[in-house]
Amino acid sequence: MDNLLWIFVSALLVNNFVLTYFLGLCPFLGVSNSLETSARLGLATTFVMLVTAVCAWLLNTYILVHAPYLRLISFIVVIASTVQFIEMLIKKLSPALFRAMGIFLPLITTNCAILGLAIFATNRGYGFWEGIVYALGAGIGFTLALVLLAGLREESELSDVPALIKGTAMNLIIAGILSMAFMGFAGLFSST
Amino acid sequence: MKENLSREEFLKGIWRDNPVFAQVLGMCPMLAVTNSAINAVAMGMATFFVLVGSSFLVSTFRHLIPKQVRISCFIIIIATFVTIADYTLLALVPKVHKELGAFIPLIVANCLILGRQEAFASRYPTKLAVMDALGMASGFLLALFSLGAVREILGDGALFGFNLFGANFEPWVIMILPPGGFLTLGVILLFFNWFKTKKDEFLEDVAAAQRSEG
Amino acid sequence: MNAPAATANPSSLRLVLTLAIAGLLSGIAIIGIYETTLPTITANKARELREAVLKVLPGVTQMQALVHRDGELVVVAEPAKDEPVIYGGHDAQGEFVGYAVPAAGPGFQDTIALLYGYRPGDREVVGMEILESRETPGLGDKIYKDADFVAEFSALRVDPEIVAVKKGTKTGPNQVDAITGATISAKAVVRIINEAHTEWSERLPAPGSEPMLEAPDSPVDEGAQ
Amino acid sequence: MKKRDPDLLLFHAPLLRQGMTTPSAMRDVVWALLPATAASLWFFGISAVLVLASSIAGAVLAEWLFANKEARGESLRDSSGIVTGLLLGLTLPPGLPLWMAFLGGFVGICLGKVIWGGLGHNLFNPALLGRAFLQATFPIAMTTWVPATGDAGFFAIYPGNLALPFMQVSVDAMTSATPLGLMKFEQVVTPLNELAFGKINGSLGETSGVALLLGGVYLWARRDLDWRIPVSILATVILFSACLGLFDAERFPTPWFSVFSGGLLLGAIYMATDPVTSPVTPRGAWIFGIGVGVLVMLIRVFGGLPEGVMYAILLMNAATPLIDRYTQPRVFGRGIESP
Repeated sequence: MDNLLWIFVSALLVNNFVLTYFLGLCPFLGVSNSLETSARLGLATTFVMLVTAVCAWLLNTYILVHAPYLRLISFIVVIASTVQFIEMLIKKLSPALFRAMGIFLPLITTNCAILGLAIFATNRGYGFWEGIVYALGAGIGFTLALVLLAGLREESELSDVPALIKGTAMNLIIAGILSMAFMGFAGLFSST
Repeated sequence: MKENLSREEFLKGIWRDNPVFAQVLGMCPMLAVTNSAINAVAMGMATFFVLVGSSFLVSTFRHLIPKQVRISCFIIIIATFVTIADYTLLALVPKVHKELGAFIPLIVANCLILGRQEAFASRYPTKLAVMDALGMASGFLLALFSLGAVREILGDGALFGFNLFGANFEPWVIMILPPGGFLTLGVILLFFNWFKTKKDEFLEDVAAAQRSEG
Repeated sequence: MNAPAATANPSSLRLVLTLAIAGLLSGIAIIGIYETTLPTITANKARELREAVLKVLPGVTQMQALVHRDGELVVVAEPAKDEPVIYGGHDAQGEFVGYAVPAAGPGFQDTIALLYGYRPGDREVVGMEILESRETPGLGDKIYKDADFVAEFSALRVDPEIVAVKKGTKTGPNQVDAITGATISAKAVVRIINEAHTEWSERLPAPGSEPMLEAPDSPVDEGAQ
Repeated sequence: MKKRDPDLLLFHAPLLRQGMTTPSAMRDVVWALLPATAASLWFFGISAVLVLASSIAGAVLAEWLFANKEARGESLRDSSGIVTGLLLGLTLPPGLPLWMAFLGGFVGICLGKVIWGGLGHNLFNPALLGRAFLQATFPIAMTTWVPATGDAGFFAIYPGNLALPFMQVSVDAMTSATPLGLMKFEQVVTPLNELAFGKINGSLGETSGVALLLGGVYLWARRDLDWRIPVSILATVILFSACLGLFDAERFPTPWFSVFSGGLLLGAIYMATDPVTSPVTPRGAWIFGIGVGVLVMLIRVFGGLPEGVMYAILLMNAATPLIDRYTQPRVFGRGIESP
């Protein structure tokens, strides 16, 4: 229905998960205080998003048509077990990658952006490829927002930010500014 | 003594340990729907129901749940309550449900709820756990309401849909857009910080005065 | 602190059993609420759809769902999942009036979903209702809040195609006055209708041979489902 | 407190050559903006004076209210509040209600400077933040372009200017589209000489390309600006338009149209070059400029808005810490892959 380019750009920039849906803020406010951490967390999240999109499509096509009421529970179970499985897999295959990504994987389970992706893709009735592209856009958009915010935040911590604002209030205001700047992307590729 | 304790558990959630203002918890899926007071309150009520319900169950059955699978059990309980809230809202107030849309199922991912189960409900007797949940949920509802009210008043010139400033008011559209959510919460936190600093200063002054007298 | 009372090493049987019981109870609760609310939810949805169809097709009092199968338009009670469906609207006497076509596409901010009424005899769009949109408050949301703009779609020729023009420069019966400051949103609505029209026009039967009303309403009975 | 090695500090901008002070650099910018300001007075009359004065007043008031007691005199004297207010004013539509211009200046300083701890620490251009806030807050007023007063004379005030605080404009303004709007929505091309010399619809400062260029040359001669940034922005825009022109000359704007229309020159010369919010290394400056150019064209040609200079610069401001970090000559030295 919608073309793939638009789905991608829309999830990446126009309707960025962090900056317009407020999803996945917990990692931004709580976890990522450095650029490198944010980039890694973002990549790990993107990866899990891709896997989740495939799982959600499978669930939607084969199981949830018969039992729509199990949607939420089955999504949560699938996400939690996927993360667990990926964790084991990475640990076995590439200990280096595990060290780099490992500690973030459990955190991703509670990241609302993942569950949000599964639910949004379902509500929009995306098919297999649409779901994959949507997940890719959302994941990269999440990473982009997180990395930009982390860069700004690192820099702001070095300047004389007034004590009252320092901390969460400052981070939220930076996010607000970035969200304002992203408004410029509205309508991108919607008419092609 | 017991009475005081449970009142204490209730009150701390509303102001001192307010989940949003003091602990900055559980707002990620919620900010998106605070663009009007009615949406914010609906979301707050749904969260209220889920938090109080699951705290009650978790605390009642806390001796039966083995430690190793406690998180999974909590999530199953929470998800059940969320599904119930979702279908109830869809049946009773379809208009509000349409506005909140995909954000109701996301209550599951609210770290506040899981956090209360792990930190409180699974350790304390039912009565205290319910008081704690009631307090936290009310504090959360209050926070969502104040956000929603500020955003609707400035962004639409209205509160709960009632026009406040007459037809000629120029609405501040940004307030109902995503950046307005971030900025409003940022500014509210700023005031909360400011208030706390003032209060601490005041207490210190009082303490200093007492010391010098004593 | 009251630590959870579970013993240090419960058997794995106990772990599995706990989870199974929790799952079972949760399943029962969920199915319970689902079964209880389902009739209300279905009724709400049906009423909403019906209201929208009646709005975009003036004069219509009865409707039926139509899908395109094996080269012809057939009446169905329950369309299959993912199957595109349109609605045939009939007046109180059961005479065919027009189609209500749901369509969606990218707008300025996000997907816009709408329903439009189409009378194949006149080749005209006779009504339009936005079902879902997240367009900018104050600007893009005029596509449904601005009565003048919505009224543009009450007698609009679809040939050769609908065109949005700058406000005040409308000359032909196939033209729509766009919204000042929200050109993209207005054009998106037009484009969505054009695309849906192209897609459906070849599937529709010749005017006059539309599917008959299969289950006429018992004497006009508003609201009852 | 400060965690890093002092040698690595790159945020004590504005980085100035010896012998220069912040007030003198700021004064240079005001001088450089004189031709453009004069042009705006010529085309839009007394309304231009009022809008500019309101936004400057808003900016200076915020600066004064929130400055530390010790720094209060200083921050006013370095006239950066005036520069912010003037730049903001030049990006506003001439018929904008004055209270909105005032609010824009106020918010611009608050979001752009106060919360970061004052001049030299901010990561976003304050004037553009003020404008972005206004654009998001009052989208209708900010896209209502009144035509140049012309025959009505210098003292004719646009009715929109006089709206009461917090109230809407009650009269229907005579509106018209900017050249970019005409291009995007109606495929009407404005002739180049009108773009270059003025009397086109648009914000106060963007009406005359030549006046803006004059100021730019002055700033360059005084060495107040990093020439790499405007040059790379303009070159990118020209190349991008030329490439698009190869595909479909009818549909896409010509390179010169792209350069002289909208706020590109104003943004490229006066805002993107703000030393505090742009990268410090030469290589960083090139990347920054190319980024702005690409984003501007992306938003103008493929986006929903007719103009994207403001968003492009703000977005690249946001990326500046990253650019700085990865264009440092091997200090952090771990060759982390750029995300």
